[in-house]
Amino acid sequence: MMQAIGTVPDTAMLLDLYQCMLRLRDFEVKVQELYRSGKLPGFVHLYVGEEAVAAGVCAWLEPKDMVFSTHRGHGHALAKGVPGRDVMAELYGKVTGCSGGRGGSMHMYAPEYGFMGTNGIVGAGLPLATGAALSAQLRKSGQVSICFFGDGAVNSGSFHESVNLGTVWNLPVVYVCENNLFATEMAFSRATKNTSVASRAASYHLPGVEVDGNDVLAVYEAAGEAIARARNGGGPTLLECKTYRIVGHHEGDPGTDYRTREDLDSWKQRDPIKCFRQKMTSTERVSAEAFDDIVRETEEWLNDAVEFARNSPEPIAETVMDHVWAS
Amino acid sequence: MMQAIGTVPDTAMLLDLYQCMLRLRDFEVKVQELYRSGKLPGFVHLYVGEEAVAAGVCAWLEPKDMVFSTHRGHGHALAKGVPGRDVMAELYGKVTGCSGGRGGSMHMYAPEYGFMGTNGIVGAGLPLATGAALSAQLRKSGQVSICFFGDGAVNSGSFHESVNLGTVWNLPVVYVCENNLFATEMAFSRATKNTSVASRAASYHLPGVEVDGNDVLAVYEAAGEAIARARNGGGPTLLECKTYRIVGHHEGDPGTDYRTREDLDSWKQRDPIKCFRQKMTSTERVSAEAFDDIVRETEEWLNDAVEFARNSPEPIAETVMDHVWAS
Amino acid sequence: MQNGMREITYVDAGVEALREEMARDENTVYIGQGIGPRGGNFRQTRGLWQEFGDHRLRDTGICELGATGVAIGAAMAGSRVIVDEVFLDFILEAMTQVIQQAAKTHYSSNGKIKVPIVIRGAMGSVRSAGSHHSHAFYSWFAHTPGLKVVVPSCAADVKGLMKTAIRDDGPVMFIEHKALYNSKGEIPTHEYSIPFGEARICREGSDVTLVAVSKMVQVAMEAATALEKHGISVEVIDPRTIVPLDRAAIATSIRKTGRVAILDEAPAMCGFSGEIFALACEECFDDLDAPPLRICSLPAPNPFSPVLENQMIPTVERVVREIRHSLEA
Amino acid sequence: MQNGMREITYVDAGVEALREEMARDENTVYIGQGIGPRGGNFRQTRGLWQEFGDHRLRDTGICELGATGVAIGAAMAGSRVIVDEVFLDFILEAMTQVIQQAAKTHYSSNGKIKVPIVIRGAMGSVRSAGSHHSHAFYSWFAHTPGLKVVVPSCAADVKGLMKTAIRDDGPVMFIEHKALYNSKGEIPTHEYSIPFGEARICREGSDVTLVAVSKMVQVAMEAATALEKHGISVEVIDPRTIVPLDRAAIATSIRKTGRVAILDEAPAMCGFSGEIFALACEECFDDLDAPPLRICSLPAPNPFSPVLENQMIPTVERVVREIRHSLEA
Ligand SMILES: Cc1ncc(C[n+]2csc(CCOP(=O)(O)OP(=O)(O)O)c2C)c(N)n1
Ligand SMILES: Cc1ncc(C[n+]2csc(CCOP(=O)(O)OP(=O)(O)O)c2C)c(N)n1
Ligand SMILES: [Mg+2]
Ligand SMILES: [Mg+2]
Repeated sequence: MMQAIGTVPDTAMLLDLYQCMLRLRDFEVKVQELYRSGKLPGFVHLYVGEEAVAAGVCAWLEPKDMVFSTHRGHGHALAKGVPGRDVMAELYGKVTGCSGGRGGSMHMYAPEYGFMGTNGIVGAGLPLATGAALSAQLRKSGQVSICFFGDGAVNSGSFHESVNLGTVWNLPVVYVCENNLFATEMAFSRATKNTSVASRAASYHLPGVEVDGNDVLAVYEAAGEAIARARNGGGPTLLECKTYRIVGHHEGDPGTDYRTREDLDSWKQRDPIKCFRQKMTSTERVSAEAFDDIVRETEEWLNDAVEFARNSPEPIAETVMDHVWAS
Repeated sequence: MMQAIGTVPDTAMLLDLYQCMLRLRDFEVKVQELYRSGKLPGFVHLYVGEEAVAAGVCAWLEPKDMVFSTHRGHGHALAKGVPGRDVMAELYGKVTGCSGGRGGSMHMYAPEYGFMGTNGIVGAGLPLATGAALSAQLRKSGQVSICFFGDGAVNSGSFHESVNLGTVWNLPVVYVCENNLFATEMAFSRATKNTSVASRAASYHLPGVEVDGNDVLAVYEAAGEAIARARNGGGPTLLECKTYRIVGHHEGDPGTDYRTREDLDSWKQRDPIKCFRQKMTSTERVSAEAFDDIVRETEEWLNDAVEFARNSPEPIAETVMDHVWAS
Repeated sequence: MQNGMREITYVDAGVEALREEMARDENTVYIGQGIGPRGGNFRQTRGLWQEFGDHRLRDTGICELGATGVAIGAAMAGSRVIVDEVFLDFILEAMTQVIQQAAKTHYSSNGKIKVPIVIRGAMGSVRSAGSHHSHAFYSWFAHTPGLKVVVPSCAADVKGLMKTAIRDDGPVMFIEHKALYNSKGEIPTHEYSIPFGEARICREGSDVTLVAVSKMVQVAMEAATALEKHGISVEVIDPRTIVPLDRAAIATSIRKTGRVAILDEAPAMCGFSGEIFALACEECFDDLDAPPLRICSLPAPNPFSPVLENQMIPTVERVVREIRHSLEA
Repeated sequence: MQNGMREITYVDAGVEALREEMARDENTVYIGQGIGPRGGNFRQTRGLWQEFGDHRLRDTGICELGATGVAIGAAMAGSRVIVDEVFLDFILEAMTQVIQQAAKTHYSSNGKIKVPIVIRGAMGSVRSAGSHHSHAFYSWFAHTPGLKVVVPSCAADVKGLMKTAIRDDGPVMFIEHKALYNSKGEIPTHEYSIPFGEARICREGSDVTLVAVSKMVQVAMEAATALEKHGISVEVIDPRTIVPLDRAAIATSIRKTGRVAILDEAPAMCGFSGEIFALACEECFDDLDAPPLRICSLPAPNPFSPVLENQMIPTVERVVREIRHSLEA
């Protein structure tokens, strides 16, 4: 999947990026519908509007590479290659879910696909991803560790301590900040006076890069450089992707008390999937038919995942104590 | 004690600065002797070589202002006006100590002098001082809160979260980093790739200033500006004072396994007290006689403190449960 | 409804206490995430920002360590502070400030520095929140000298104990239960507060004393009703505060019934259930007809699956079964 | 000295276990402050850096939260990790990673992700270290499902249990005592390890069972010697690991003596002493001639003054006095 830096993605890759974004989007819209109709327990935070980040970053990853995610992690899991069935079944709390129903939305683990977990704790993934990179460095495994985190995590001590350690040890990790301007209802500009995340790289002496997180090709290119640097022993990068969630913080939050209709609408205009398709077709790099095929496939893929999850069995009550202890 | 910014300190102030530095030095040298001869329980971290920082900063403080200190805090306590008797008696664990013998070197409290505590936990003073400044802002008390901390605290989450909050809320606090280049045996340059503390202010958008921490007049001037800014509603400042401890990390550490003799000697050449006196006398701003008077007074002051401490009673065993609960 | 009483939710009872105390003393400040304009993730500060403004309701970003330390520093400097961790789980980010600074400073300063702070957080399991958001480790704080620990089970206790907590001159852990916030209860119409260290007999009985706190009091009451049908008379007692603990009231009840069971949402190992167990034997060994019985959550992280979590946390059915079994044995 | 045995200090026993295990598996890494060239604040890694180098002994700045999280992440990714908090007190900076990530991940991932990590820290009071550096809250971790808890009292146990801890596929809290590091003991000359969950009878006796861990085992042994002069025969038992706990061995001893006392450096409230108390009654209620006795530190922060701290922490004299009193009552 790796390509030389700078080269423009070929048509196959353009279609992969589209497919990835579309799957993430359609998956979340379905989850929203299922959650609202009371089919899913727990709480869900949807990735709608931010698909270009996961797609652009994960396009470069090999199966052995490791991704550490957040509370808003369904998209990261799917983009890293976890089957839709495994993710959807976990949201249902079914035994066939990627965490056997023990985890749920914020505790999805699929190491078999290099997916090291969504996380209920903001900032927790930062030291974990850094540590996974340390392990990769020790084992000379050639793995790269990716840490997705939100703007909300930037003000936490976990960010500060982790990025410093990753830099001091020159670890193969990429810190990908999904700056969607809000942490729940808290505007990043209220939480700190420095609203540039990339600029903070100067405090630790690692490269800091800012890109338009709604432009999948921009993310793809910047991520390619950062991942290549990590893989080639060049150490970590802080990559800030400016984006926006066009839904509420979690299902149940209308997401409009603290954001203006205008902002929301203007960001909807910048929908990463619509814009990408529009640009590709108008420049004739990809045909509308090719995109439409993907739309159809994606629908089938999603229906299959939901059917699988719905028809899967619940865990057996008596197994509750299994896996508290390793071996 | 306040002076207009920019004005050169008058002779009285120059003598005050000298007296303060000398008391801190002689006090610690005595503590070293007492500790080595087994007179003091616990552990002590001496301030020898860094006196210009506490002296230059505290010269601007009013009694109502608040100082939050560290594990290396005897000097901060004395500079803020806590009587030598109270500090020395605490080191003896006597009932007359500033913490009644319950605290010791790393738990000295004298709020009656605006001294809000030494601290056994690295970084802990950062949020505490920030909170005290919040209280001052709420009460419109005109107090300024001073936070002394070492280079070792800079890599901790406490630094990151506290400086950000202090800046967001525009609080009357001054963050004074005593960068003595080492945290125990850990060189700051090994603990992080960015060895400038002041430069980190850019991450939070507060003023960052670096000064020669061995030049009491440089500290005095920079601190004056920062404290005036805080007092006048201008918000916090990050003030980095580059200095060096010319003793071990704690009594018992020779302090030479991880630092070269050459470095140590070159820093001894830059002894803040010697250099200041030399400069003042050679430029005839202060007479040698005036300095000598202070040397004599200081000796008496110290002997009195030690006598007082030595002759004070131990706490009564049966009082052990007193003060666990307020009121 | 009794007269002189009115109905209110558990969460609104807390809001009332906060409003009264913040109006009473303008040197009281509230710090946390989403507690300003948003009115709290659980609506636990609804309306307070509109009334007291930005200055006294301090929204922060995600920095529990800094925010909690700031709250403690403000209290040391002379303000009264409530710091809200929102989910008790998030206090794990700030333990060093809670244990090293809040709990120690009054003692280590020989009583010279007071730390009048309420550290608030919602504990326990609710709607399959999962293993990161369902902790019930309130006993840790009881194990820490210098901290008072409040674990209210109903609206009336939330209001009365919150007022006492805010007026206390030392650090108080105020630990509500996420699943109780919307539960309704009756509270007095007049102003009141409830002193710490006074247990409440929730239901009188003669065969066995059932000790529980927080949400488990609900489970205990339902179990008591069910057990009555089996001819077993249960006395349900809620200590309401773990520190200080009303040993006398619990002992008196046990002496009366001769038996005690402890119901806990936390696992048994080294927790609250063992403490009440010890209390029972230390105070009433010769009055006990049988060893105390512990009915606790199974020692596992909280699973997401409702089927699994229902197996883990004590249910009314399980309490009924275990108490019947112990009495028939 | 017995043959096949040799004398070594408690701290060096740990170094030996680490050297053997790090040599055995090059995918084992050690993370902490001052554990590299310096060889550890307590000399607990002396010589390891010279042998295994910068790559496998990772010195960090002061960032327990980050360092502990990094250690957990490395373990999740397939390395074996020892992370050293040095003073157990400093783990308070990193609780969120220990409780939310290390303890939960294996369970929440349905057993797919192992976290083979040893989280090391020295607990307890030593030379008037003061209230910030003297904690003994090891029972908190026992209260957290998913964590094993080791509290060794002698050199032989340190070595044997450290080897088992490093080989364990899950998170293990390895909690030594600061004041024991320089104490000497005998260990086997041949390679060995000690399984978790096996208590050790340190001294046989017939009148009362005295349960203690870590440094309190020393106090217990001295008290037992003193009590013998008063005609009281004490059986001293050291569980060595709190999780898993050897309930059977403790119960067997109590059935034999008919009495039990628990000696703890931690305060009684909601701690280890209550758990052993409950165990005694749950397993041996009818064999008990008297309620279990708890001899614990007084519930205060550790005072600096030796006079005060000596009053707070159980001494040999106090143990002798309280056990005699309980037997004469
Ligand atoms: C340590 C911690 N504090 C608070 C929370 C509650 N919480 C869950 S998500 C969230 C906002 C996160 O914002 P951000 O990091 O920007 O991610 P986003 O939701 O915008 O994708 C908060 C405060 C948490 N989960 N963990
Ligand atoms: C949270 C925490 N971690 C570790 C320690 C142990 N410790 C005490 S002093 C110290 C070094 C502090 O270095 P620095 O902050 O630069 O202050 P300095 O000693 O140089 O004055 C360390 C690591 C501590 N007290 N607190
Ligand atoms: Mg965000
Ligand atoms: Mg330093």
